[in-house]
Amino acid sequence: MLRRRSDNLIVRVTARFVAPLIQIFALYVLFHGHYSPGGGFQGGVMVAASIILLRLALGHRATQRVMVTSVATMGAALGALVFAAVGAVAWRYGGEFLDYGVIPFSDEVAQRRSHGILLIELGVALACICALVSIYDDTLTSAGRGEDRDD
Amino acid sequence: MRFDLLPHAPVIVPLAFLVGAMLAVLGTLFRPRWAQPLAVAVSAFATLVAAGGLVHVLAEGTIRYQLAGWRPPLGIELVMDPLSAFLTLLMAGVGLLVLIHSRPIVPRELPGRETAFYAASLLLLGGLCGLVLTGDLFNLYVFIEIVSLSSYALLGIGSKRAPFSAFRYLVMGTTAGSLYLLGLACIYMRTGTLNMADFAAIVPEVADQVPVQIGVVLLLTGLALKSALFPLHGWLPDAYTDGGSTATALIAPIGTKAALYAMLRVTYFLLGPALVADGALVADVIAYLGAAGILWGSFLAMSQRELKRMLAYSSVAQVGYIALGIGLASGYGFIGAVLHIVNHACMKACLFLVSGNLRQVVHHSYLPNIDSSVRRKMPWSMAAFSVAAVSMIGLPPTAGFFSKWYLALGTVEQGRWVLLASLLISTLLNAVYFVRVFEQIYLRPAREGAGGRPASGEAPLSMVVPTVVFAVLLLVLGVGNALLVDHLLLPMLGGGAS
Amino acid sequence: MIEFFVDHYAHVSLSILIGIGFFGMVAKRNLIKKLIGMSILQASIILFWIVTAEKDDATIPIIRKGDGAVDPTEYVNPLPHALMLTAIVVSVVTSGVAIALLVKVYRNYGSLEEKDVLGQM
Amino acid sequence: MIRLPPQMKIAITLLGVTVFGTSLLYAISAVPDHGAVYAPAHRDTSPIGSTTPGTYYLRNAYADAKTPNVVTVVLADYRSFDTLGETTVVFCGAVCVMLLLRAKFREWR
Repeated sequence: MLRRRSDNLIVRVTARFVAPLIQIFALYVLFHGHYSPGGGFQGGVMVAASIILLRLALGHRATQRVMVTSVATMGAALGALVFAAVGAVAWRYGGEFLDYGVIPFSDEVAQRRSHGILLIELGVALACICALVSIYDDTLTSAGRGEDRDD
Repeated sequence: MRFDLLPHAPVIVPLAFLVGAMLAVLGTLFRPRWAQPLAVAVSAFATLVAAGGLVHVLAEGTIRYQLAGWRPPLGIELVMDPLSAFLTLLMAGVGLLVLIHSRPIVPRELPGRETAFYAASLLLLGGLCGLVLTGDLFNLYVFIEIVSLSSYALLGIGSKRAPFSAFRYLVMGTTAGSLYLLGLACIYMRTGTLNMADFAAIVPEVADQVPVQIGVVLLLTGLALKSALFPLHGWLPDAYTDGGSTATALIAPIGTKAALYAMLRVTYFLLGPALVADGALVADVIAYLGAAGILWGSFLAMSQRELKRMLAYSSVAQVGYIALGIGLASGYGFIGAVLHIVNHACMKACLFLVSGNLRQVVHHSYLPNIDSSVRRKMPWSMAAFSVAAVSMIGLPPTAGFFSKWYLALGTVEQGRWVLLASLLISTLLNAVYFVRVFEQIYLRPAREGAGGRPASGEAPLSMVVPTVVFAVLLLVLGVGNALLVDHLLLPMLGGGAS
Repeated sequence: MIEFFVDHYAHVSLSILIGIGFFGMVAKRNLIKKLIGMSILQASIILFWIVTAEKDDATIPIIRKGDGAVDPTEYVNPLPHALMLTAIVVSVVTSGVAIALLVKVYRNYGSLEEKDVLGQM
Repeated sequence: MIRLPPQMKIAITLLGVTVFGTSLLYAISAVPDHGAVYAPAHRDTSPIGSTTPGTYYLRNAYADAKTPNVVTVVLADYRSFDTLGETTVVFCGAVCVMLLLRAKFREWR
């Protein structure tokens, strides 16, 4: 499947042109999630979509330098770990798990919560980007291979 | 700074498994050899914390852990009462023993995939612990999905047929999840809450409204489908037979039981037995489906020639026992159901581990080819098998007897002779299919050429020890079940149900 | 009767959508089509939740003026939206795992028709 | 297993789906206050007097977390444990697909 990559110049140039735009907009969606519809998942999915678009247009090998597959898998773990770590930091300051109100980002409790939300949204976005790219890579690159029978 | 671990036990146990899975991927992606020790270490830690949590709960009462510091109807709470603490310990402990047992199997069955396998196993265990502990109906759904996703993947590797069986399981499991969510939407529409305790308090006010009733039915249907209750059990035997040894040993004993535990919570603690008895139709349906599942599963198990497939069908029957206990909606039914969840986890884990030992040593688990040479080769495994089988039949010194005893008491108390008859008949059927195996292991002479080097073929120590531990646990649970009932189950009945 | 359909047009169309999803999952013989039926079912249930959040003449739950009292009747209920974000992610990931399983099925049997796969068993 | 002819199976499925959809609609038709601001899920308190979360969030989210987008606050603060579970689900999906399909881990080094 997809072994013969069509080498269409228009597709390649368009993908390379559009992908950064998608990523910029994704950053807006991610960081503006406090004030408008958006947040970690939505932004993360958009970044993942831009990377997958590049993979589709330019081929799997050529776009490994955008994100290596094994790094993507580990990034998914790291993103989820960031979330859990922010939650665990609250223990350090005597709060319940995930209670950002006790973490001294600032003096005001509500402001602390706002910063805590931003931090975990970043973790969520990282996990989302990396996990989706990892799923895509595994599905695509194994589909054409004949080896690796299980029995 | 001093950090007191035990008051945080409800969140630490599931979190340890989930973080363990993340660390496994981060740390051992290129060193698959380290995945198993890491997984065992994480489960050992979680088991210890769960045990500590149980002691803490018994000494100082239920822990209601308010996540993010928000009081319950607003935030999510985790509830560690004696029952859920004990079941968490059960999940973590069974997981620990099965993961120890998997050491020689996984590199042989899945070379090069150890990291992913152990990460998925840890996610499964974390999901199970969270599912048992959570006090929030939507959080329950999230954990159900974590458990289901990792089960699909774990069962999807194995024999050639495994991916197809796992896909059917996935379709069924997703339907179940969707039904659960739909039922929850109907309930949320009329109550506005997702917290279990809050909902239980609101229920008497809204119980006569049609959307709530239909929502509860949808909720229970989803959980029944997840737990393979009788007419909805079609996906189970194939999925369990085709999966790998360790994956099955991990999922069969505790995977479906978690959904049954959720069902138990919904019926006994959310609706309350009185309410179930008022709308007795729901309870009756669950009880009679359970009885039908007992008979159907036992009959089909009798006609199987492959050990794993026989155990898979007998799982359908065991789910039936627990559902029968839930459907009785009485004190005895509750005790019987919970005891059977515990006992069945130990018995099934023991039996599946023995089947894994057989595959490791004699490379098959095909019943007609088993004879006394196997017993001479693997005395410890076969002894454990015998104990577990006796417990499955339900003979007195072992744990299996007592759960059936309480279930039978419950049926007699309510004068439901049909249910009692199904219990007794299935005991006979169980006896038939296990005694057949006994006859082969102990009496059938070894075939020519098979008895070359007898006493040298027992499975490696890391496999035998967990198997034997489960067998011993069965005896301990059998002897000590009065303690369990007095200290864990009766307080639960007094507090939440009646 | 007509009034009921007009009042509950969202629920009526969602019930039909749920029915289509179930039908696709049970009756279709192609595994990919089963998967599509599954996705339709999940999407319709997510929409069903979103409909429970609805209030007449209310807008999205983003507070417009910062301080001072908020009038809850101006904004729709935020809880179902937050829950359904979780459900959406779950359904996406489920589809991903399902496709991975189907890739394996195709590799082992060379077909995605249930009939062919069952025939080879 | 009983093998039914395809038409029969489709007919049975259609019947089942119709019954299911009708019962769902029946449940919905018993909701008189759909979309009304006084529906139970949108009130301030439940029949027994406990706080109804949805309305509490609207009233207090900005004061609690200085964030106008209430859905973000619910997702990442009030019910953050759900979101942790959800992130774990995403991670779990990556692990599951890796377990199913990735043959050689060293290949992508």
